Amino acid sequence: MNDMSQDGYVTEDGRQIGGVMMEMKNITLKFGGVVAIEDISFDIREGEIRAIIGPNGAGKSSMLNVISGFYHPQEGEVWFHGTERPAMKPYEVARQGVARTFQNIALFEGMTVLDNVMTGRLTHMKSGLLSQAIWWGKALQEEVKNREVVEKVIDFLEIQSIRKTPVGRLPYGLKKRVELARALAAEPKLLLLDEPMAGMNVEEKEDMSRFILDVNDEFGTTIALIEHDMGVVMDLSDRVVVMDYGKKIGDGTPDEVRNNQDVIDAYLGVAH
Amino acid sequence: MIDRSAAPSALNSIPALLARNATEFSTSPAYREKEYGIWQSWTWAEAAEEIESLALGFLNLGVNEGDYIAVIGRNRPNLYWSMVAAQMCGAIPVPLYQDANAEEMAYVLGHCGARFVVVADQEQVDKVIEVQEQLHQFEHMIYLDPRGLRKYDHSRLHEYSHIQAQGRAADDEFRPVLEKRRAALDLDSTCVMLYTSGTTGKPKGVVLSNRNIIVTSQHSSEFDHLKLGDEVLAYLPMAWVGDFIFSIGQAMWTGFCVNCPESPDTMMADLCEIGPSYYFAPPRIFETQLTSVMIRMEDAGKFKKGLFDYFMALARKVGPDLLDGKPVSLWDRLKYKLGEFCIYGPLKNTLGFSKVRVGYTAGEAIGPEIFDFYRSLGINLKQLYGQTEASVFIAQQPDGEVRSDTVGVPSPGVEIRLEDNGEIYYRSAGTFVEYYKNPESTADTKDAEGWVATGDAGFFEEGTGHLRIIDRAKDVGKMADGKLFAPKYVENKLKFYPNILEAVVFGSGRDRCAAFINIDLTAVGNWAERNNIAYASYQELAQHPDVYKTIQTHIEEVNKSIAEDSMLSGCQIHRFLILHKELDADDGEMTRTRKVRRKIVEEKFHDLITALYDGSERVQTTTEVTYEDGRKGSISANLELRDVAVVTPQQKMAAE
Amino acid sequence: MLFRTAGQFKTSYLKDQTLFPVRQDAILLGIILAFAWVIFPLTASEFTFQTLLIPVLVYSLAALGLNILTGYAGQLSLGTGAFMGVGAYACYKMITIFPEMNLLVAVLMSGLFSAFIGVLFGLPSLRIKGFYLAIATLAAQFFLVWLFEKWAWLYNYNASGAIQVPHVEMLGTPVAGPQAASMTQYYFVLVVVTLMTILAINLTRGTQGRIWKATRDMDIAAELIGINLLKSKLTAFAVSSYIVGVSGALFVFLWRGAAEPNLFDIPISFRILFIAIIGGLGSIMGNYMGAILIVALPVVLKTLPETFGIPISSATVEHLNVMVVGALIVFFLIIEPHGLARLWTLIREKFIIWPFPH
Amino acid sequence: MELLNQLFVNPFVDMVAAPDFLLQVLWEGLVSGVLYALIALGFVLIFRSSRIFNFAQGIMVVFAALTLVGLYAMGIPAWISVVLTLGVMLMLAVTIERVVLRPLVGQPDIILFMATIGITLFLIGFGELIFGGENKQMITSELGIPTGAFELNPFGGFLLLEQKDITAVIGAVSLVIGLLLFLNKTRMGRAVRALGDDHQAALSVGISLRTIWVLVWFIAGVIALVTGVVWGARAGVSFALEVIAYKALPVLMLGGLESITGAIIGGLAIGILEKLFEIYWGQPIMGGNTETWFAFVLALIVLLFRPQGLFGEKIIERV
Repeated sequence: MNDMSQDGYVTEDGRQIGGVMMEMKNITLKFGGVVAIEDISFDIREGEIRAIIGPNGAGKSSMLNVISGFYHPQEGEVWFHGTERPAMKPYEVARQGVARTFQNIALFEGMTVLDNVMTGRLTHMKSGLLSQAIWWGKALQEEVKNREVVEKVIDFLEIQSIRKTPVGRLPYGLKKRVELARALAAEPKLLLLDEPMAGMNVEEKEDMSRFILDVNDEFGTTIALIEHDMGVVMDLSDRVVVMDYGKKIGDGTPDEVRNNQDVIDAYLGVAH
Repeated sequence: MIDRSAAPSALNSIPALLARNATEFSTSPAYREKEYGIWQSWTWAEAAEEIESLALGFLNLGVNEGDYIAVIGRNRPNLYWSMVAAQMCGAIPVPLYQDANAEEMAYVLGHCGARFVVVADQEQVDKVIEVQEQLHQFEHMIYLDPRGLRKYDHSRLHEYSHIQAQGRAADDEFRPVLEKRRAALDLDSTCVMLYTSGTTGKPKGVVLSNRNIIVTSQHSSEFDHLKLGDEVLAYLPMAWVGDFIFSIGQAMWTGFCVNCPESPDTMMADLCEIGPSYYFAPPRIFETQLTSVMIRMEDAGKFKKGLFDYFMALARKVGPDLLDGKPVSLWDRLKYKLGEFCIYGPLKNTLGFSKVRVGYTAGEAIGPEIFDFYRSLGINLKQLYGQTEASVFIAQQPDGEVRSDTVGVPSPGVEIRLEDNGEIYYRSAGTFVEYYKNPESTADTKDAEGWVATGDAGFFEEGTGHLRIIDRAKDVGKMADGKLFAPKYVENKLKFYPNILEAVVFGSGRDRCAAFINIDLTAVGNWAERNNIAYASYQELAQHPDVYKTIQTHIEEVNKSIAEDSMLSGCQIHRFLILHKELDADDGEMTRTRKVRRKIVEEKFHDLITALYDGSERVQTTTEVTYEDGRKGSISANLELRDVAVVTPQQKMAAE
Repeated sequence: MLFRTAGQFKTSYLKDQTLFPVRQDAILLGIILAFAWVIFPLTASEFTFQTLLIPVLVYSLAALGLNILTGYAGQLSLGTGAFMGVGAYACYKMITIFPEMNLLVAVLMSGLFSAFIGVLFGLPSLRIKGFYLAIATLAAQFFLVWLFEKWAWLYNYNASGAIQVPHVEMLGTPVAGPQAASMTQYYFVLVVVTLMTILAINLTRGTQGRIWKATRDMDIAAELIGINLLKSKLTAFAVSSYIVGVSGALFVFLWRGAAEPNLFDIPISFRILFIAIIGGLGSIMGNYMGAILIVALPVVLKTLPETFGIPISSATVEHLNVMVVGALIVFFLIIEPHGLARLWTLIREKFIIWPFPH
Repeated sequence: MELLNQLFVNPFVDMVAAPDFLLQVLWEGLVSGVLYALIALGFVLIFRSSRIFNFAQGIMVVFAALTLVGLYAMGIPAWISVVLTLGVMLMLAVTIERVVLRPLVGQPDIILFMATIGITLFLIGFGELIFGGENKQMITSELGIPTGAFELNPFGGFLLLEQKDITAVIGAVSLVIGLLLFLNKTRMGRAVRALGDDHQAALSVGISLRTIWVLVWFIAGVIALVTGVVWGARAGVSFALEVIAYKALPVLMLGGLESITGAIIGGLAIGILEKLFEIYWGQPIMGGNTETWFAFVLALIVLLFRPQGLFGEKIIERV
């Protein structure tokens, strides 16, 4: 995508995409002897929907985990908002405005939907232990202020009717939506979605796609998502990185990628 | 009493009432809406401010006197406000059914020539945009919920809050105009125009004046002692006259609070949270609620079930009498108190009826079992008889004189006259002005002295003076043997069975009656589950022999009860079939208010009707259906027809 | 059936997030408080104070502390007894060094010491998880108890090696030591316990509570949504040990009157753990239920045979008691692994939807 | 300075000064180490097969010993009592599986852990109720365990090896060998081991989970009996023995909850180290009795650097 000017580009549906927000430079990640990611570079731009696809075991999830600071690559640099990101703990990354969802749902089963989504606000909570203990002053204001934000998200994702249900009781599809809600509540600059459609039926997939697009449209949130289901990704995303066996084999607009021979070969290998 | 606190002369329009409330009840809640998880509330003062700034915004947008402003969406305070704001500007609000499809909408908007449309959200916006080419007067659309509308062309599209903001900004510029327009309103200026989805033909625009609405509201409020501090849940279509009277007329008159649910699927929960003191629901809703109560109780443990049955029996025995203040033995009173604690109270609580002081049902006859069920719980549920043209109220039941088979005495200020064919005529302050752009229909229904034909047949009971409705006047026919044929009467009796959702009875001019049945998927489906009967579709379940058996027994019971009344004994059903599809408004078989369109049904299913009378065992048929998204398709089925035992009426008459 | 929720609607988030959104709950609590504050004290005998009321309060407070660590933050600890000990010894030293010190202040401060020790032993929790951590807490248990024994300064070098609660007065009335009246002590304990409970409730229902629960339910996800796990766990250890420490001080000063090191040995740690678990992990109310059960049980077991006039040696009672407690634990775990508190919530739900079964 | 001396110089000086005594200490440590290892083994077996952290293991030791002694006291010949005791342990295993494990299967670990604590209490109460709480003599000679002692004179010094300790070691070692043979050679045994890795594999061997559980708990019972006998022979039989059960815990931390070798090596290591520490550091500097905590603190420190224990393999966290 070198032809692309530093100040972004315009998508088919006329959205203005900004400059580079996050850039991965020559990332290499190993587990012991196993190489999960090998010398991969790509960038994510302000306001775009960026997809990372590839067959199972291509290293997509590992890449996402690198972005969210859960894995630390042995080689390569992660640049965020124009500065190199030092190796930091996942929670520090989250506080920089990177929120994510998980491939196998990682909700807090012991809490209600509302509380789960509230945890998304933790990065915005500042009140001290004492103030909380007496349930007065700052803590209380925060509680209310953040509840307001959270309720907006709940309304946005249309989960009002399950607001006070313990997440344990929810069906799979709804859980996925609650997880998205938790991530949105953080008002992230960059939203990472790890296989948001995994294990969903057709309508659920359609709903989820709609929500992802709405999020990007309403809040202008930059989104990076992983999917191995090509179809969905191609409709959703502005640009796609294709991985296979830890290597990058393609990068470009959905169409460019679709016609990329390596990609086609890689996908012929896996059943769909 | 309110009307004494301010001279009625001053209160000659809804905006005038609003002004009164804003000063006199400034701090008491006027509107609540469940949004973002809590009940957002507005006092009368706040509501008045919101409405005025919207009105100013309207003026700023160029609303003229006599303009028509359509309002489309689910019950939301802002939409009620937009109606009042419209009135302030001297414009006429026209609420539409939100579930109306595009062409229905196109017709109404075109017919009233709305220059402005206020809608709830993207869905409605899309509908209007879809048809706006056909609308010549249409100019601006105002939406409430901006979600998904960012990318739309905003040359003719405005956000509600922005309009208000502009209004506030342009206050000093338009305030005088607003005052002038408001002052110009009087009892005879038009208050609202409501489209009746008549049982036949295109909808008609019923023009109602301030007089109609305000006087009616005053009378009805006094009749039921409605007062400040009452709570009502606004969940019925805003386009329906009832909702307008309850949520605007009476609310404005008495100053009670209007509560709007968060969304259709949380309606029941919201009902419980609010616990209204004044509640209206069509029989259908009471029916479904009762059904669900019974179904849920099915799974209860032995003890609980026993307790429930025992106390319900007791309630059926003494409950209504207690409500009507009739004498009840002390022992029974005590037992009832106990029941109140163990069953009735909790039950009312879970249904959200704990605080209902006045409850009404209307639109169709309600099953005695259903009606008595709620009455026996101690809920003051009453019936009223009315229609849009009358600003609702024609007849209603005073406290203490409540029965399931009458619709009560003429409402205050209403005169009723019966033609010799039994058709009911009325005349009152609520009588509508005219059908918009439709003088001939106006002439047909309303004569020079202002008598309006209801099209229903009925009679006054000796002694009580209560009005009893038999059926639509034109539907009350004669059988071949000259016996009276009142299909509605029979159908209602049938529909009182939880398993039967709809019934259509034929027999006019024939020698015997036959019926179509729609089974109730909830009730029957639940039954099927418990007897683990597998079924893929409504159609499959409907044709199940056991289902047929059950329905047959129901019909036979009905026949018995009909036979007791020698006048109608001819209406017993000899043969029936269970329809392969549910009658549906989208297919035009019903009105939006879910009344059966007999004519259309007869045409559509003529083959089935013939089959019912030519004695064939089964019949093969194909029917066209419309899906939610408007696509058309067709389903075909092979239906069984069944004979039913009938009772020969006792020959009492012969003796005389 | 007692719960009539219709018409109880919330018009602000504050109202929506109050402790008792349902009015009837508040009423119920009111009744309980009335019993705790008025009726029991007026009616209770010396025996009841000493064998039921005060122990229940002290134990439930300890369990509350443990519950914050284990039930809310998900860090299993077997060293509660030792931390009670720290609180007790700290309080003892303060009172003996500054005889003029206000006992209430001393008690509340003694918690700080155990909090500090708690954080110290909590440090490994970031790297050590689950049972390994549980065993690690045993290190605290054994080491501290050993310290109480060997470090004579702690018990002011007195021959017995035990600490003896001195006579302490507040506002002229003896609150600790031989002359203290049970009722005074009861109220003293009640005040502290009430205070601690309120603080605990507030901490667990708000931000911190969510942080802890998140750590408990899925620590990896918790860290990825921005929770500093170490901080979260250490706060849990600190708060928990603080409360436990305070309960330890009460335990010795307001109830036992004297304490040998082995009093804080592993049996009491387990006893507290039982209370927390039978009461219900992740619940405040549960601790009281659990405490009532565990404390009342032996008393019942002891008094029952007597009432039926069955001669039974105290030793046998002791053994029976241990046995029954053991059996009960298994029994309760089987019928409701989430404890009495959960049992109550289930019953309550049934009441709310009564007469419907679901 | 003085302190540093005491900590880092004197102890070693003493060791060198009296090598024979050092040997004696090591021997003592070894013996108790063997016992720790045995108990730890019981833990590991049960944990591997059912994910249960069996806190009752220690009590089972005492219970077994008590039963044996108790039965003998009733006049039943020693060896018959042993057989009967084994029977009791089997019954115990069956009961636990039926009454506790089955209803609780699938519950969170901590719940099962609590259950085993419940069992612990029950057994204590039960045992004391029947056999009384007072300390009893283990029927050593009756079981033909020699009571004498060998005297050796290494480095011209003097080393005393009690024969019952030797028997203990031999017994323990043979038991372990037997166990390993069972686990590796028999179908049952392989099932048990497979269970640790994954249930399906285990079930594919064609043995029901329940059978395996009963079996494993029975094995744990046997281990308990042996441990009970040898330890009882040294310290007498009473619930005071319980404490040695706790000693097995740090062993597990070191060795890892699932590693059999870990349990054995960890056991020996801790046995020896804590003895050394007690003799050369504990008693002179800290007033002794450091065995109560030394093992734990040691394990804690080790774990800080190897969270997976000495023998567990590194965990890669996934999301």
